[in-house]
Amino acid sequence: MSRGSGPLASPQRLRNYPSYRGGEGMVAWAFHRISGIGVWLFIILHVIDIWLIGANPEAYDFLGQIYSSPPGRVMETVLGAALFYHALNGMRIVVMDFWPALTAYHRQLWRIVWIVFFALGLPGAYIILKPIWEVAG
Amino acid sequence: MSSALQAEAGQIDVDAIVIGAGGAGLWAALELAREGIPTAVLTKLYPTRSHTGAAQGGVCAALGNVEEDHWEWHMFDTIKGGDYLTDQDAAEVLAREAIPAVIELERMGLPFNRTPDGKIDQRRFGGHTRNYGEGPVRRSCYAADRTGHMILQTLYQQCIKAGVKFYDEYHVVDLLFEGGSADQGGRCSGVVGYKIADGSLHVLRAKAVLLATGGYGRAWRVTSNAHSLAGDGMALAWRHGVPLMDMEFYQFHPTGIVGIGILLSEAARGEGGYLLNGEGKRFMETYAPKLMELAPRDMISRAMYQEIRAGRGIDGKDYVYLDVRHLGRKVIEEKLPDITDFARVYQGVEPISEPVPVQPTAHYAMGGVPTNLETEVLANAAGGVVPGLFAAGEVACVSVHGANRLGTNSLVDLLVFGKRAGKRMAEICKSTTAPKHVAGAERAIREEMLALSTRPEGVRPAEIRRALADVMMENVGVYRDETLLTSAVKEIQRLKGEYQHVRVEDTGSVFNTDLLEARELGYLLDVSEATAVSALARKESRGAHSREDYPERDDAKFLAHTMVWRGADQAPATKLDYKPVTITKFEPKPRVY
Amino acid sequence: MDVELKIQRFDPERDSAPHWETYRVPVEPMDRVLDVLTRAKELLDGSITFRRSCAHGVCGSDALLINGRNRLACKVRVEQLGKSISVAPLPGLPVVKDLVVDMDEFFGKYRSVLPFLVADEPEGAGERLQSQEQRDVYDDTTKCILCAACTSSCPSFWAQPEYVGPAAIVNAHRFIFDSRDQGADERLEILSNEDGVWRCRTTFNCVDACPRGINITKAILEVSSAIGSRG
Amino acid sequence: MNAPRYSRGGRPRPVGSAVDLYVWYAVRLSSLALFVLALAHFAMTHFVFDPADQSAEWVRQARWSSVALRALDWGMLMAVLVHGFLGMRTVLQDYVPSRVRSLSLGALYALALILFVLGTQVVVTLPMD
Ligand SMILES: Cc1cc2nc3c(=O)[nH]c(=O)nc-3n(C[C@H](O)[C@H](O)[C@H](O)COP(=O)(O)OP(=O)(O)OC[C@H]3O[C@@H](n4cnc5c(N)ncnc54)[C@H](O)[C@@H]3O)c2cc1C
Ligand code: HEM
Ligand code: SF4
Ligand code: F3S
Ligand code: FES
Repeated sequence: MSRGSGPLASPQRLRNYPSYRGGEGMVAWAFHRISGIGVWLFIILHVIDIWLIGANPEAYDFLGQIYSSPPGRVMETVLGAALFYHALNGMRIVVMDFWPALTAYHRQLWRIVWIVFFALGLPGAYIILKPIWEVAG
Repeated sequence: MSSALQAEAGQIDVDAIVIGAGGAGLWAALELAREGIPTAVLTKLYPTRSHTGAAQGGVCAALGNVEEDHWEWHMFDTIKGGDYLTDQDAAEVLAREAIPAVIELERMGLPFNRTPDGKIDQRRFGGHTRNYGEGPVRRSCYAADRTGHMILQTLYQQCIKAGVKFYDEYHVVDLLFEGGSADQGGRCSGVVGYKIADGSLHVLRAKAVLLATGGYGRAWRVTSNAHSLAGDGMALAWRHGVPLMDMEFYQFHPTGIVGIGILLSEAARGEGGYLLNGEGKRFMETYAPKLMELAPRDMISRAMYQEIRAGRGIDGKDYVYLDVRHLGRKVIEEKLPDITDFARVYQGVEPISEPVPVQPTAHYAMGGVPTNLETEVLANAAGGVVPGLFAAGEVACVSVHGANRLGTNSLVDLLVFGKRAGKRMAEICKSTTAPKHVAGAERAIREEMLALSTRPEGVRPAEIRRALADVMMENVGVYRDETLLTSAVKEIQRLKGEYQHVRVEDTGSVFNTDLLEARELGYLLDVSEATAVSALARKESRGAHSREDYPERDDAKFLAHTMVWRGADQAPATKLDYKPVTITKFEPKPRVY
Repeated sequence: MDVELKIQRFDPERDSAPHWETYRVPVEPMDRVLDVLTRAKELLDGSITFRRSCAHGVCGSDALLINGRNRLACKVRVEQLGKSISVAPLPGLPVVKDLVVDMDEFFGKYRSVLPFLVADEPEGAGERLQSQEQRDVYDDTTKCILCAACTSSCPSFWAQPEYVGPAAIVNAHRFIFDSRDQGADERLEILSNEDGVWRCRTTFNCVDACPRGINITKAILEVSSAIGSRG
Repeated sequence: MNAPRYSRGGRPRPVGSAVDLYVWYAVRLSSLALFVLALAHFAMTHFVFDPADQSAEWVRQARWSSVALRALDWGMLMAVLVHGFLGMRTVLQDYVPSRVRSLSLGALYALALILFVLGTQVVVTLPMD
């Protein structure tokens, strides 16, 4: 309304977002988004590799070897971590979506996400990575 | 260089102009919209920033929702609270029309707290009594301690619904007159608005102009008032020959946060909070045995000063305690959430477990632009009106508050007289012709503003403002006397002289707050002068005006409203007159609680 | 004591882009950031520009980006921030000058959600009844002072300025859940939209920023489920 | 549609649409399914078995040895397509400028369709012993 003429013709929006010091909620969301996109990228790959079982089994087996190689295992661990965080935090979101009163405890819920993440995730990572040093050893 | 200031002023024609979008201005605008009158609302702040939003405690109306109550009781309390300087016909309007006004607010959607049977809940408030003074009555309708916020929001919402045209962040810098200034019988014909966003001037013409610009607490150092409250409307009218009335009556609220003046609402005492002195005693026992902490504000503020002077402040210092601990966490957090927050944030005090240090803070102007019951501005003590000019809210003096306003009555004032203003303006708009266009109507004010921003060197406005705040605080505070006031008048005159050399650092056009603050300082100097001069002339003690050299009320000489006119050019104000008080039902009596 | 006050300055009549300036300002322990800004303006540079009015957190004028977070300058004390204070205008809103942003767009969004009681039955006589429980349902969202701290802290708004934003939703909530109101359907329809409630990603920046302590995300999700149960 | 009864502050009246409501529910409901299916799947492939042992032959013989097992994996595929792609729709809505919005969404749905075809094809056509 008041814009339009004179010096205010082209107001600038400051895009200093990266320096915003968001709280737990913002970090939780950023991780959720990044992990979601990451897992989504993997799913594209994964559907294609499954398709190879029928179309080109040799290629599939070759890919399987890459997955189970040491770098592949590290990648799978990262994937698992992303999926696991995304899943746990996703449940946090869904729980709040359906019981909005729980938003008052979003920080506590987020802490629970991390407790479960490490409690189950660390042994999981150990199982996936173990063959690396067993093979090496 | 202020190029935008020099550009040709925009011209806008409407029927009615409302200056200010606080409670008074908004209700008037709403009423005008309902009548279909083309109206412009100019406000230097976004409407929701107006100071009405800061009001906490409540709005009184004798609804009788929780216990027996009658508007006559409310009327009596208002008159007695005002130390019999209240015009009784006005008090009657206030008390009667408060009831439909509050009901209408509820119907507009205001979220009042409720009684168990779903009606508007009411609580006690200072000076409001049952059966002509027998004891406190529950009359204040409230929404937690955010009543003013809710009123402001609700009225603004209704204005949006009604499609009211707002000019947000337009600072009105001048009033326009036709046929001479107000004291020469002229008619108010419009305003000059300064668009803050780009520094351009705009001439608005109208048949009716309402001043609803609020108070001027910023004249004092310790105040509950917003930075924006600089007496704009009063000063602008004064400069055009309108008198100011009862300016010596300025209310100090007893419970401000020590040092910074932020208000802790009377609601704290309405809910049962105590005031304690350094000896841990409820000292109000000695001053108002019946109402105790719910006595009127002027009495409590004086009592606090007495205690402090007698060395009974906390640790001998200049404050006392407000204690709400015994009310319990639930009451404190549910009924007083905001002021609890203020104590925590601004004092680092936890009211649930600690008493809160408080001291009186400059709060409310009983005086202002004189009006009749229809909100038409008065030109003289005989009751002649200034055609086209109206005033409502804190800027106006009807006078419903007399020498001391009761808690909550200001919000009632806004509602009742804001509404009346809208109605009356609509009538006037329908029956008069539009003012003529005059080329260059804004020339005088443009010169004035250019002078401010182009002076190569001069005094910083902040220095003058600080000196003014100090002299008002020390000399024109709760207690006054001849010596203090004489030197105050002199000092203000000196500061007005210095103001002639004030210089603004920011020379730009866009959002120049430096320039506007300098102008506001000019307004403050004017209204401070009116205050000090009126106070010096009133040789008695009445309500908020306490002269130590004249400690008694003097009805023989001073049962009258002071009117003061501005001196020509830079000359000091010397012209005063007295307007008789209207007495209908209640003969003046000594005021004891 | 002195603090180092960094202010993001921008004068549209002179500068092509914002820049930072640093001032050393004397402070008292109980000072608020607003006091420090005021002092800098009074003592050091009269052209420093910001909005303010009430000075105690009830008018919503002075929401700013202070040390990386949106808050009211009059509600944060210097001692909570330490010796170095940085102040910038609210992120994502068009800057007019220095710390002043253009609020027209923000208020336009507010107005777009019908923020007023819709109950157009003929003028009734007395007050409407409402139980305290019915009132409690929307109590939280009546507290909003339209300061814009929430909307301008929201990553969804940063990404997409068309987002109606948490403040507007809060004000819609205030009426949707008022037992006296009859305009809920229309408001829900206005908000059931890509740029309405569905753009909230439960980021909670709004809640952290809100000086009135409103649980904004709860309000948004309550509106979402109201849309859901309306079908 | 009714003419607006009140002023809307200059903001064009948004067209209320049910699409975003359904998307919102679809993302949430599919996420509940995925919470079980995807996590179980990951656990199976990494903790019960080891990636090294899961050749194409093994999948055909053990993993997809019954229609029920295949249906379960196909269901998971559906859930992941719904969830992942609607999730990416959200991401695009946030970050893609409105000029190329519909273009990018078109590409996204095309990709989803391709994955649907590929995934369905292998589940249905891989010979069963
Ligand atoms: C902290 C506090 C608590 C209070 N609590 C209570 C209470 O509980 N109960 C009670 O009854 N009263 C209370 N009061 C008093 C009451 O709130 C005020 O007296 C009242 O709100 C004044 O309203 P108003 O409409 O006259 O002006 P305001 O609400 O002050 O509005 C003034 C308007 O004028 C505009 N304006 C000013 N100058 C210009 C200009 N030059 N150009 C354009 N626009 C201009 C402003 O932008 C603003 O919109 C309280 C006051 C304070 C300070
Ligand atoms: C395992 C269980 C999973 C759960 C509980 C879950 C939960 C959720 C939820 C609730 C959202 C909505 C977030 C929002 O709108 O604020 C979401 C978004 C998303 N999910 Fe999942 N998800 C899961 C698995 C997956 C998988 C396997 C993928 C990959 C295909 C995926 C990709 C995404 C993407 C891309 C988004 C959008 C990200 C965003 O909006 O920030 N998710 N998830
Ligand atoms: S919801 Fe809170 S942060 Fe947002 S505008 Fe209202 S008061 Fe400000
Ligand atoms: S920050 Fe934004 S994403 Fe939602 S929770 Fe608040 S509106
Ligand atoms: S100045 Fe009013 S909120 Fe800060």
